[in-house]
Amino acid sequence: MDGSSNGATQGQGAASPHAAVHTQGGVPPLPTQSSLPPITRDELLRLYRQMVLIRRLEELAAKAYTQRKILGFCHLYIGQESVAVGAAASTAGDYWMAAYREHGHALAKGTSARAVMAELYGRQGGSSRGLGGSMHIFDREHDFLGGYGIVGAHVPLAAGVAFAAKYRGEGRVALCYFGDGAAHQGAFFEALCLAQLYKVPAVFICENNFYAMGTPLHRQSALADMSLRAEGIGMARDSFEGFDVELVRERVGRAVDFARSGQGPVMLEIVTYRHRGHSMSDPAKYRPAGELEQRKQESDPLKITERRLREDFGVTDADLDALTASVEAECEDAVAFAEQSPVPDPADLYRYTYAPQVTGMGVGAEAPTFTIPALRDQKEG
Amino acid sequence: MDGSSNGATQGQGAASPHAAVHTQGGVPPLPTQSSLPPITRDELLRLYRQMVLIRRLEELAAKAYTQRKILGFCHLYIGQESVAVGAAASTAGDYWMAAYREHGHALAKGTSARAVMAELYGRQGGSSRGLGGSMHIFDREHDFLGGYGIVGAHVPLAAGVAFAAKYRGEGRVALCYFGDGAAHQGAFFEALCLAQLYKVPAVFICENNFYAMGTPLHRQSALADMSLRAEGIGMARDSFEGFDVELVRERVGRAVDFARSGQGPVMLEIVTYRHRGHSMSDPAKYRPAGELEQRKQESDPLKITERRLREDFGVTDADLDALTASVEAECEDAVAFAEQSPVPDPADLYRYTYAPQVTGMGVGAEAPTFTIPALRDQKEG
Amino acid sequence: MATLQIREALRRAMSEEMRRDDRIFLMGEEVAHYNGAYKVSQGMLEEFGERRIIDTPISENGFAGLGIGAAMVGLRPIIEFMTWNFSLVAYDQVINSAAKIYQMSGGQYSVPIVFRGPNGAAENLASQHSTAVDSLYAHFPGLKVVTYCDAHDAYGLLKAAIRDDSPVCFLESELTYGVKGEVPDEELIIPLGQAKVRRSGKDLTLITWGKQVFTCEAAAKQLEKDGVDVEILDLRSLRPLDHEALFRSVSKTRRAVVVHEGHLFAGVGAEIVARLQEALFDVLEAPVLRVTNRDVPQPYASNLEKLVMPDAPRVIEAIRKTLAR
Amino acid sequence: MATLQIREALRRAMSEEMRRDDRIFLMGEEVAHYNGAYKVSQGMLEEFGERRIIDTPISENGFAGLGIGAAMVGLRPIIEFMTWNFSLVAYDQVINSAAKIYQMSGGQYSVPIVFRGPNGAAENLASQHSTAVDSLYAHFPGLKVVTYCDAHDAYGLLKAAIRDDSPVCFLESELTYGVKGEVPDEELIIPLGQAKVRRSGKDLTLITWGKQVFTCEAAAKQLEKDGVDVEILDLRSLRPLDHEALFRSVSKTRRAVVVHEGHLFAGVGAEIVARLQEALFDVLEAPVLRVTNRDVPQPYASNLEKLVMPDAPRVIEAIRKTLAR
Ligand SMILES: Cc1ncc(C[n+]2csc(CCOP(=O)(O)OP(=O)(O)O)c2C)c(N)n1
Ligand SMILES: Cc1ncc(C[n+]2csc(CCOP(=O)(O)OP(=O)(O)O)c2C)c(N)n1
Ligand SMILES: [Mg+2]
Ligand SMILES: [Mg+2]
Repeated sequence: MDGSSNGATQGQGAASPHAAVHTQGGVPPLPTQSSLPPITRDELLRLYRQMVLIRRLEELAAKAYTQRKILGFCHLYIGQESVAVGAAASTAGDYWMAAYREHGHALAKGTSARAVMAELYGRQGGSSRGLGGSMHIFDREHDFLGGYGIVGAHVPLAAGVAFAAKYRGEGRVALCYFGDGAAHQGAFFEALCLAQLYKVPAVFICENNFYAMGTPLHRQSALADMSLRAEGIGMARDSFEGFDVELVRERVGRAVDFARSGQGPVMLEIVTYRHRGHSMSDPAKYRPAGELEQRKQESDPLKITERRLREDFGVTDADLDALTASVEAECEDAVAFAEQSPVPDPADLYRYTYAPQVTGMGVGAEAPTFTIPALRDQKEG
Repeated sequence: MDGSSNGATQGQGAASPHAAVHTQGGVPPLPTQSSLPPITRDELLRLYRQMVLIRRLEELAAKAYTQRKILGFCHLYIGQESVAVGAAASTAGDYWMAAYREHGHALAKGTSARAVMAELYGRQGGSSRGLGGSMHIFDREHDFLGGYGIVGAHVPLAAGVAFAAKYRGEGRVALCYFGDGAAHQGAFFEALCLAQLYKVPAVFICENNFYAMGTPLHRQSALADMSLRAEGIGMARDSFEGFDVELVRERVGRAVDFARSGQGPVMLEIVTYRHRGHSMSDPAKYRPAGELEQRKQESDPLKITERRLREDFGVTDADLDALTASVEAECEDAVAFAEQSPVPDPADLYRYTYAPQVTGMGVGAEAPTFTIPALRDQKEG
Repeated sequence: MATLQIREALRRAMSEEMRRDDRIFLMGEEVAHYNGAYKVSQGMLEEFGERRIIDTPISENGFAGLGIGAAMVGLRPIIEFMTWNFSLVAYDQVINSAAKIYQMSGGQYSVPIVFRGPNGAAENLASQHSTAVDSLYAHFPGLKVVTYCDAHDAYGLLKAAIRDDSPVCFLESELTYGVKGEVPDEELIIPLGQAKVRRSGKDLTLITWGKQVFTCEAAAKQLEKDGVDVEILDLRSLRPLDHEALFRSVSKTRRAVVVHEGHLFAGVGAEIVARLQEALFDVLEAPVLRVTNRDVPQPYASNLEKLVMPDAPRVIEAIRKTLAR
Repeated sequence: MATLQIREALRRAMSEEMRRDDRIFLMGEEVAHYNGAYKVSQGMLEEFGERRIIDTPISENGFAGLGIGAAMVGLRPIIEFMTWNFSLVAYDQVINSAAKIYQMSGGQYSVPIVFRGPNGAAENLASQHSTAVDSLYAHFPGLKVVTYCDAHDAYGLLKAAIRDDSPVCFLESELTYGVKGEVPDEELIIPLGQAKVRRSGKDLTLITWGKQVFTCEAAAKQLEKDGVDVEILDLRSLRPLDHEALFRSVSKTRRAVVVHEGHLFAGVGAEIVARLQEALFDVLEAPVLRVTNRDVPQPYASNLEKLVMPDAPRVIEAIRKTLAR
C-alpha cells in the first residue's frame, strides 16, 4: 500500500495515463506586467468621470424607479464602478457580456447614457428598443452583447463569442462579467472547461461583491476565492481587490494580454462591494452592522480615485466641480431623452420574434385567428 | 501596482473578505491509512471471485446481446472490475449509485447474477422488473440506487442520498460512480459544490477509463487528473490507479472513513481501463495500436490479483479451478433464470408511472378513451 | 376562519406538515436566512432551524437533484425554485430523474418531492423572467402539476402535494402572494385532481387555472350585465386532470373558452380543447377558443406586455365570438 | 438522382453548405474523430479539419451556449446533440438564450444556429433515452422546429435550416438514418413551413411527421383494401406550421387523425387538433383523434415498448372510429 493519500498521487510508474496529457495540475502563469503604458492624468480623469457617470445615472434611475417610471427588476452597480471602468481601459475593441447588473458595464463600454436610461424606461430610444429593460441592455455598435437574467447562463455565450474571435483570427477578446453566486452554476463550469480546452481568448471576471442576493459567500461556498475554480480546470487565474480603478486596469490588462496572445482564457476574481441592495426591492438587512459604512469609507472606488487624482495628479476642486457638472448635465439630458422617447409601437409586437430572413411561412400568433376562408398569412416578424 | 499576478493574491490587508471564510484554498487531508484490517486470504479470494463473476457474467451478456436476447444499449465493465469490487469491501452497508455501465457495481454491491441477467433480458425477474434494462439496474434490498443514463445527472442524486444519511444521522456514506466524461457536466460540478458546502458523507468516484465513448481524455479536458476538480471546490481528494483491488480497497477505505467521520465528502479519481468498446455497438477503433493489448497484459485486475493470490497467499490451481467452476455455475444459472423469467405483464403497463399513494384521481392515459358517458376513471398506477 | 395572505397560507401548509413529519425539509435559494425571496418561508428558519430550512447556492440543477436523491431514500423534500423560470436549468433533473425513477426502478424507489415557486409573468420582467412552465411539466407522465388561485386552495393543495408519494410541481404566482382569503382553522387537504366550479353559469364554460381565474371573473362580471351567464371552472390540477368536472360543465353549457397564461402552441389549453372536442363533439355548439399570451417572447415595455397577456377584454371577445355561433 | 441514406443526405446538406460558407461549423460529441455517434458526419473532419468539425466534452449546456454566442457575432453553428434526450440539460440555453436573444436585444443580435440530432424513441433504450422533444421546443416563439421522413426532405430541409437566420431545432431519427431515398443531384432547398401531401385521399387526413409517416403509410395501405382512401399530410415543420395545407386537406376530407411520437398531453398533436376544430368546426364530421405514445415513461422490455409506441393497428383503429361517425 502506498502511504500518500492527499492530493494528486503519481500514477504507478511510466504507464500513468496522466503523463500523456499536457496539464498535470497547476495553471499557466499570467504576465507580471501588462502592456499598458503608465496611466496619465488625462486617462485617470477619464476613468474617474466614467465612474461618476455610472453612479450618478444610477442614482437617477433609483429615483425614477421609486416614481414607478422604471419597472420590473432594477439592479444597481453602485460601489462596483471601478471594475467595469478599469477593465474598459484595455478592451475598447473587444466583446463584453454581463448579467442583469449591467448598466455600469454598458456605460463603461461606450453605450450612451441616453440609450441606457431610455431602455430602463422601456422606450423606443432604449438600447434594446424598450424590449429588454434594465436586465437586457444590448448595444451592438459597442460590442456590448447584453445583460442576461439567468444566473451563469451567459458564461457559455461568452465562450462562444471568444470562440468566434479565434475562429476568424480577429485578435479580439471576449470579457464576461458575473457574480460570486454565478460561480456555482453548471453553465459557468462547463463554459470554463470548454474555453480552456479550445484555448479561446476569453477573460472571465467574477465580481465577488460579497453577496448573492442575501446570501454571503461563506454560506454558499466552501471556498472563499472563486478564482480557485480555475485550478480544477487548468486555467490561468488571478484574484485581487478591485476598488482602485488603476489596479483593475493593470491586472485586467495582464489577463487580456495573455488571452489576446493566444495562450488561452483567464479567470479573474475581483473582490468588490455593492452599496445598494441586490435590486431596488431589497433593503439589504442581512449585512453585518457597520459593514456597509466601513466599505463606503474605506473602499469606495470614487473616493479612492478622487484622492489619487488630487494627491498625485494635482487635480483641483475646480477641475472636479467641472467634471461633476458635466456628468450632471449628461445624466439630466439622458433622463429628459428617456422621458420623451416614445413607447414601443404596438405594431412592432411581432417584429422581433424571428430574424427577418426566413425560409418559410410564419407560425400562427394565436388561436382566434385561424378561420377559413380568411386564412391570415402570418409571417414571422 | 502589485507585482504578483499568478495564483491567489492576498487581499489588501486585514479587510480582505476572504479572511472571513474558512477555506482559503487547499483541501483537507485524507487519513494516511484506512480503518480496514490487513486483507486476509479469504477476503482476497472473495474479492477475486466477485471480479471473476462480473467478467464472466458480462461475457455471457455480450453473447446474449449478439443473439439479440439483450437489446438496446449494453455497456460492459470488463477491465474495471477491481474498482467496484475493491470499493465494496468497506461499504457493505452504504448507498451506491452508478451510471449506465453498472452491471459490475450492482453485482459488487450484492445484487444477484440472476436479477442482473434477467434485467438485461427485460424480464419480470429482473432487478427493475424488466422496465429499466441494462442502464437502469436498481436493487433496493442492497441499497443499490441505480444505473442512470444521462451522463453526470446522478451525481446530484448521490449528494442527496448522502444529505439524507446526514439528516438522519445514519453514519452511512453514499458512493457515486461516474466516468471521466461525466466530470465535464454542470450537474457534477454543482453536486460537488453542494456536497462540500453541506459536508455530506459522500465519496465521488470518477472511474477514469481513458475514454468517454471515442474521445480520449486529452481531447475533452485540459487537465489530466479529474480529481483536481476538487481543488476548485475545496474538497478532499485522491487519485490513483485502480487495477489492484487491494489498493482500491485501502484507498477507498480511507475516503469512506473520512466521509463517515463527518469531515465531508471526498472526490476520488481512480484510473482504470475498459477492455471492450464503449457499448456493444462500438468497435473501439480509436485506441492507439497496442494500447489494449498492453493494458490487458499489464493492468488486468484479474491477472494482478490472481498472481498475488498465488504468490503471497498460496492459492493453487485447484483452488482457482474450483472458484472458476462455481462462478461458471452461478452464471449459467443466471442465464437460465433470465431465459425462463416471463416478460412483463402488459396489464402492468401503467402500474409504475405513479407511486400508489395518491391524493386524487388519475390522469388520462390517452385520448381515444375520453368519451361520455363511459368516462373511464383512470387512476394512476 | 382566518384571513390569510396566500404566502401565509402556503407557509402554514408547509409548517403544519413539517411539524407532523420530520422527513420534510425546505430547500432553495434564500429560503432560510432571507426568509424567502417572496417571504413565503418567513419565520420558518426560526421555527425549524438550519437542519430543515436550507439555503442553497444558485445551483438549481444540483439542488433539485439533491432533493430527488434524498426523496429516494425516504425524506420528503420541498424544493423552492425562486421562480419557475430558473427551473429550466434543472429541467433534466425534474424530467429525467424525478418523473422517471419510480418507473425505471420497477417501482422500487418512489420520489415524494414537491417543487414549488412562482410561475409565469409578473410585471415588466422581460423575456427570461416571464415563462409559464405549465405544459413543460404537465407533458410528462410521472409528474403531477398543481396550482391554485386563492389562499384556501393554496393551503389545501400544498398539503396534499406534500403528502403525495409522487413528484409534484406546484405552481404559484408572484403577483398574488399578498392576496388575502379565508382559510379554515381546521386542517384541510384538497385531493389533487379535483377541479372547482368558481362560478356557476349556463351559457358558456370558462376553463382556467391560477391567477387567470381572476381575469375570468372580471370578464364574467362584465358580461353579466349583458345577461350572459358564464360558468368558471378552475382546474387547480393540470395533471391529473379532472375530466369528469370538465365534461360535466361543458356538457351543460355546450360552449367553452380556455384561458391561461403562457404560450399557446402545445400549451395545456390545447390539450383541453383536444379532449373536449373528442369527448363532446356532438355537444359543442361552437369551437373551443383559447386566450393565452400572444406568440412572442415577453417584452419589457408595459404597453407591449399588456398586449401580450390575457386580459378581460380578450376573454370577453372570445366569449362573444363563441356565443355568436 | 442519387440514392442516399438519410445520414448521407444530411451529411451532403451540411457539407455543401460548409463549402459555400466558412462561417458554418459543426460541433458536438463525437462528431469529428469518431465520425459521429451515428456516422452522420462521417468524413467531414477529413474534409473540413479540426477548425470546423469540433469534438466536445459531454457538456451540452456549455456547447449549446457556446454555439449561441458564436452565432450572435456572425458564425453559423450546427450543434449536434448526440440525441435530443441530452438536450434537456441544455434546455435553458435553447429556450432562454437562443429563442429570446433576438427579441430581448431589440433585434440587434440574431442567432442563426441549427441544433440537430436524433429525437424520440429508438428501440429498447428505456425511459431516459426515449424522449420526443417536439412540443418542448415548438412551444416557444423564437424557435423553429423542423423534421423529415425521407432522404429528399432531410437534405432540402436541413439546407434551409442552415440558411435560416433564426434558431432551428432539427429533429432526426436514429432508426431511419440508414433508410435510402432519392435525392436530386442539383441543389435543393425546401422552405421551412411547408407541409407535404404524401398520399392523396378523400376519406380522412392523417396528419403526421417524422418517421410516423411510415406508420401512417402502412395503415393507409391496409385500409385501401377496404376501400378507405386516406390522405397523409407530412407536416415537416412544426413551427412554423403550414395552416394552409392543413386546412386545405381537412376541408376536403372532413375527418382527421393526428399521429405522432412522444407524449399526448400538450403535445404538438393537441395544438393541431385545437386549431383544426377552431378553423373547421362546421366542416369536421367527427372529432379529431390522436395516436401517440401511451402515457407512461418508456419501458425497456420489448413487449411493453411496442404497446407504448404508435403503430399501424392503433392508427387503423382511430381511423375506423373516426369514419364510423
Ligand atoms: C438560474 C437563476 N437562479 C436564480 C436567479 C435569481 N437571482 C437573480 S440574481 C441572484 C444572485 C446572483 O448573485 P451574484 O452572482 O453574486 O451576482 P450579483 O447580484 O451579486 O451581482 C439570484 C439568486 C436567477 N436569475 N437565475
Ligand atoms: C448528457 C448526456 N450526454 C451524452 C450522452 C451519451 N453518452 C453516453 S455514455 C457517454 C460517454 C461517457 O463517458 P464517461 O463518463 O467517461 O463514462 P464511461 O462510459 O467511460 O464509463 C456519452 C457521451 C449521455 N448519455 N448523456
Ligand atoms: Mg454577488
Ligand atoms: Mg470514461
